[in-house]
Amino acid sequence: MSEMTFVQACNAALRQELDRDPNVFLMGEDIAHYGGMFRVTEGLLETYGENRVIDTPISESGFIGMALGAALAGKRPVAELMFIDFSLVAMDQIHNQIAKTFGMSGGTVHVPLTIITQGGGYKGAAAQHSQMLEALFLHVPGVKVVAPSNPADAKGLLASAIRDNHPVLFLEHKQLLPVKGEVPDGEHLVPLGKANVVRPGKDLSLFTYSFSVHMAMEAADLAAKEGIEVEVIDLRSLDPLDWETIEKSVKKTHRVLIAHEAHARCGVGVDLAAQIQKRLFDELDAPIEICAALDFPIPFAKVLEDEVLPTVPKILSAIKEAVGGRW
Amino acid sequence: MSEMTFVQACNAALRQELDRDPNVFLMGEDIAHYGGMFRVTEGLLETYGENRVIDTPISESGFIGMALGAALAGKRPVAELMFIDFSLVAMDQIHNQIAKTFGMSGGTVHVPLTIITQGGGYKGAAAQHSQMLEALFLHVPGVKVVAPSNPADAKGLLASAIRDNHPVLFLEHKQLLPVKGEVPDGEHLVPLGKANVVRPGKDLSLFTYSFSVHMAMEAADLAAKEGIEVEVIDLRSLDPLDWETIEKSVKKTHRVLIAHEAHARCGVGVDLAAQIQKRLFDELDAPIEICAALDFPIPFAKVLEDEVLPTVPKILSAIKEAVGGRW
Amino acid sequence: MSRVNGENAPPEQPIQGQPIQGQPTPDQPTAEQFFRTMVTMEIVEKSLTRLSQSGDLRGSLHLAQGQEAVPAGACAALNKDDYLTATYRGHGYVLAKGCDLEAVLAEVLGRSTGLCHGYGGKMHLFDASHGLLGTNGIVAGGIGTAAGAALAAKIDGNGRVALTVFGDGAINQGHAHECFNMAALYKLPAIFLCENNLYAEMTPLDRSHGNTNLTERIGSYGIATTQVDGNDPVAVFQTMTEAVARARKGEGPTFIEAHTYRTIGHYQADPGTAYRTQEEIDEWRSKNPVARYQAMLGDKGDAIRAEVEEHVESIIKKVLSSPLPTWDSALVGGAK
Amino acid sequence: MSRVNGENAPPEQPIQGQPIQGQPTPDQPTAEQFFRTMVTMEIVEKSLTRLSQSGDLRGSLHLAQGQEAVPAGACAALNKDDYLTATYRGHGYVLAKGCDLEAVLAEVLGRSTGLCHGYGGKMHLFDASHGLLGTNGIVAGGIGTAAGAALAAKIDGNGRVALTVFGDGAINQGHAHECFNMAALYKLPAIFLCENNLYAEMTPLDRSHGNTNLTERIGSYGIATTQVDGNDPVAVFQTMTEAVARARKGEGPTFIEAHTYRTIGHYQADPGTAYRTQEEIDEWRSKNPVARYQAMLGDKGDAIRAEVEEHVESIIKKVLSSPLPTWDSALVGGAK
Ligand SMILES: Cc1ncc(C[n+]2csc(CCOP(=O)(O)OP(=O)(O)O)c2C)c(N)n1
Ligand SMILES: Cc1ncc(C[n+]2csc(CCOP(=O)(O)OP(=O)(O)O)c2C)c(N)n1
Ligand SMILES: [Mg+2]
Ligand SMILES: [Mg+2]
Repeated sequence: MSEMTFVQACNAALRQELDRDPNVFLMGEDIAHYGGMFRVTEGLLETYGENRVIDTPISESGFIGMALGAALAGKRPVAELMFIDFSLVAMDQIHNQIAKTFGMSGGTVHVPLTIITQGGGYKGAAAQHSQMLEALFLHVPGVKVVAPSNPADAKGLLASAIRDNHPVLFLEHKQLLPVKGEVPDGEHLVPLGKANVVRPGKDLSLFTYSFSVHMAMEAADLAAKEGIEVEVIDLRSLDPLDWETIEKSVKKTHRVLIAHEAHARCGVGVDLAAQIQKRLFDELDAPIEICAALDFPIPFAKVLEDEVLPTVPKILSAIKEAVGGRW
Repeated sequence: MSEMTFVQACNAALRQELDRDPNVFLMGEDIAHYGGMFRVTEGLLETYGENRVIDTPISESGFIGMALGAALAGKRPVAELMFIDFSLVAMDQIHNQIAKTFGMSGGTVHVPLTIITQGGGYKGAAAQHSQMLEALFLHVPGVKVVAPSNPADAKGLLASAIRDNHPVLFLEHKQLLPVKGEVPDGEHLVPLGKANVVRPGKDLSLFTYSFSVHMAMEAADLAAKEGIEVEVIDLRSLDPLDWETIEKSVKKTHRVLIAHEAHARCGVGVDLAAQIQKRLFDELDAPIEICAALDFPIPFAKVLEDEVLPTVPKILSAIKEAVGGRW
Repeated sequence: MSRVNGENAPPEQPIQGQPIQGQPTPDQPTAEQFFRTMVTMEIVEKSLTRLSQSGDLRGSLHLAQGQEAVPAGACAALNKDDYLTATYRGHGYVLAKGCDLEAVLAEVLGRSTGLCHGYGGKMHLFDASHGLLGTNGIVAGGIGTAAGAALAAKIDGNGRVALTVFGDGAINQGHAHECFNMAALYKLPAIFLCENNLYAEMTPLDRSHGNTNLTERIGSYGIATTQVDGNDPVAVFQTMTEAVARARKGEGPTFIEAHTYRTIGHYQADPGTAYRTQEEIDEWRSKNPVARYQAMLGDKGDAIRAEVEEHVESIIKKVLSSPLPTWDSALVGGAK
Repeated sequence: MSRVNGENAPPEQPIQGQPIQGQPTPDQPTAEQFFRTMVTMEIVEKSLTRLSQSGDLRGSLHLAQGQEAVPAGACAALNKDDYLTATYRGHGYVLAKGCDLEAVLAEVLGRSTGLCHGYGGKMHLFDASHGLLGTNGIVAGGIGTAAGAALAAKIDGNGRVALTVFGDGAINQGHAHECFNMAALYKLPAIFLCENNLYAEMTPLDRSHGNTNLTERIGSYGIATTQVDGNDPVAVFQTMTEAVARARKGEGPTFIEAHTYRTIGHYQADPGTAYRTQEEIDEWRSKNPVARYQAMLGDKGDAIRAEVEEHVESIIKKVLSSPLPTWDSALVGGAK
């Protein structure tokens, strides 16, 4: 175990996989000579050279498309999108090409490709640099999605993403990048599709992921002071989902809250809620609550951003709403 | 009233609005000289001239972006995307620019812009020409979405969309284009945000929209033969939603099925289901069912396409599932 | 030897990269080769039209009649393990690249024996064993894929090249430009082959391009460019051969503008006459490369056509009696 | 008269379109005008840097120090009702276009009195009353908006023009190319102003462009092109004036490449030295247009700077004590 930041953990995963498989290579804006806008690729050019760590022009549609071609030609490209907001200029390549190739080819062609990106708010980055767009990637099938909340999971999930034979979106959060944690030394893998019970509790299952895990934990601590024992589950992987863990928790608590930072409509919260009520209808003692961003572009000023995005107090209210009344 | 096809009804709405407001103009691929790939704009160039009916290059990101600029400069552009699948090459302009301008400007700038497009499957158009992507437009806030199921609604909703001061996505379905129906002559408007109870029933509320309305009606007829009275509600408008009509129906039937053609995860079905269980938890006698496309790219061959997309038999099964058991 | 896989060309044997003595008037064997490739495309397309009319074939059908010389000439300059991406109109490329005719037709007709087991369909043909990384339903959508395959080839230093073909209209998709620039920047072994058939759907060049000189536009990226008579397979082959050599030597990408014309409509439901004059169509019909080669070859040409017709017909019969696809739920979620 | 709205320039009065006798060595009033505009930008940016460091200003801050001559010269050639879109680095344009300094600073500092009531922030400034159709966080993201405003102007025949400014890096976004082509095709009254400051973030031109001659690349669209010393406001003004005249006469778009340099980093956290030599930075510092004009103007220059400093300082004080925004739930769902 070593203590390192989320960024350093990602860097360690990239080194681990670059060392392991000569077909792994990286591409993205300012990732090589500069070492990455968020330092995720720091020092990698020096170790692995220009053929494996490639600076690209500001051409997301182009280089994401090229990552697909390289994957089909036998490589394992890892492409960095500096902000997930910029995935929108590459959406045809992601949704129509990368996500569909395996299915369209009738399973004859695999696309081992990883997109690393970061999203999220609370930094005054405003409407075009604060989004969490994972739901878009879930709606159009064909790209797996992981969104770790801590350095150890970041290392383990990024490595698993790179080894997967299908496209994976690896979603960092800008608030998590400097967060430190203990990370296993040497080879470390966290399988895709495994959630993590980060706080056991009996009164409510709170499903969350990415930076929201930290807010959820804070809110759970506050709730505990009022006698509410919240079970906080870090989903880590949004596609595939860990239904075993989800069901086990709901069967224990009979109440559900989903907290995430993305917008509410057609988001991960409603997705999970609808599936849970279908699978576990009789287990539910109260409506499933969702604490998500308001459906409004994320504003710049802090007071306004806090109106739109989830906050600890909002999650706490949602906890109380979810455990109050009915059973 | 006159009988006309869905396409002719759209054409009538465009004429109505082009006549009414000199700021309305159209742009898109092959819409002027050729009259539109699906004939929606047939004859409009001849009547309104090259300044108001504009052929564009195959540059969706460019011309959708230009529609935004024209809207900000006082026009009311109507831009046609030949297939909704192609919205993905213009997604930055739609999600990051068009959808956000009103919100980012603090409500100081309006974007009166309509995107006309068509989607949907069942025609062997395969993975890149069969999608229903309305959920993507719902998840990123700022664009209203309507998806009519018949010619009269098409005329009325398209006209309302053009008159709205916010961006609206007007979603046709390729199976509906040739469908005929009675359409009011003269000015005809259907307000955004009003659902339509197209078949009253007491046993189950079946919410649906676009072409799926027709499959739902067929399934409801079959269910009626087995004594199940399904209330079919054509949502027509997905953003805004008509909560009054939705709640009224659920309070009557206590059982809910949502049927749509788009993929399930983070789709309109889960969105509605999650909101309904939250608002009307105590009214529900059984889990909310969703009949949607499997989360897999839409295959080409009919037998495979029918595995992935909803069909009348699948909707009928879902009806039975929704009314069977528990209360 | 046939340039299209069939009974005369066992699939095991790469049919690309054979030396062809290209010249304005090709020698007999060369002419026969190209004719065989081109007439196969023509016959396949005519059969597909018939199958579309009879309802045996689903969905839209984008044919390339009149343009056969481009794929015939272009793919002849490639090896089996070189990469290719093409468009909805790319059936000819797929065949000329050596993909199995039966597997291609089975995919187009939605059979389990198809290249993609009926999942992909006409617009989405994949065949990794022949370097075919996809035909595409999105205009310009496969250009990045080819550029990426070229990048992989460059990284691995394996001498492969990637060909991507697209139309004049695709030049107006931003994605194409991002790829042109990166190909030039990285000196990729990529060949950008633009079939300029004067129309994008129903819109002529001068109503969609500020500058209709496409070669000039793409040349501005610092890419080698060349124009060629797209109705002359030998000329296309020669041009491609130079581009391939340049790519293999590490000298970077080439943009080739092939001037050609589809003598039929944009797709099966378009007669192609509403937006083009009959004179124009007739003029280009007179330049039809398949007919020209058949005439050049005389009796031999007629014999080849008859032979290919019979061959294609027999394959189609076989395909129509082969099983429908089966749903494989293990594919969902990428479980495989 | 000030080219930047402030106490000397009542917001009611359009400050663009004033005849300026441009010449290599400008006359005294012209020099004073440009200096005032440029020094305002410099002082505003330095204040913002300070406010960023103190924590009063949230988020990333993309400054344009060294590049002041481009917006100063460019916007002087526009009328108030001409359109403008710019980038995250576009504060200078917004000011030079005549937007109210207090409202701009209030937006940047997230106050209810801001142009967008604190909703937009630094990167998203809108001011319809000055034709400002948005600064943008997406590279090349505002080019279509400007082209569309130009289309509207052309349809309405109102003689307005649209200016859009972007960097050298934006040339690699496909969206830009789609717009260049359509502007040429429709002969739009659009002006594409590229600030070539040699770097896109930390990546130099020759590591991201196959052909670093950007003017050549865009000229291939059939757009009038011109290059200009972006550190000379008079030269920029003259070039822009010609482009504006061309646009108003219906002769179509112009691409202007302004050569300039940001003497600071890409954003507040970047010292700008890791990827550029000190010599290069120093050389360009010596060409700083603000310093050059101040020296040219002697005492008068010092006086103007002092005056502007005081003015900006007073506005910032006022802004910092103005109310925080209030959440307006009626905006949700576009209810308004
Ligand atoms: C992004 C996108 N926009 C629009 C279309 C619809 N479409 C299909 S083919 C075509 C014309 C393409 O013209 P061109 O590139 O010249 O190729 P050609 O069909 O002439 O071979 C269009 C507009 C599409 N498939 N993809
Ligand atoms: C689509 C997109 N990709 C990447 C970024 C991140 N980014 C912000 S500024 C910038 C560099 C832009 O360079 P240039 O166009 O030369 O303008 P400059 O910043 O030099 O003024 C990049 C890559 C972005 N904002 N948008
Ligand atoms: Mg064409
Ligand atoms: Mg730059």
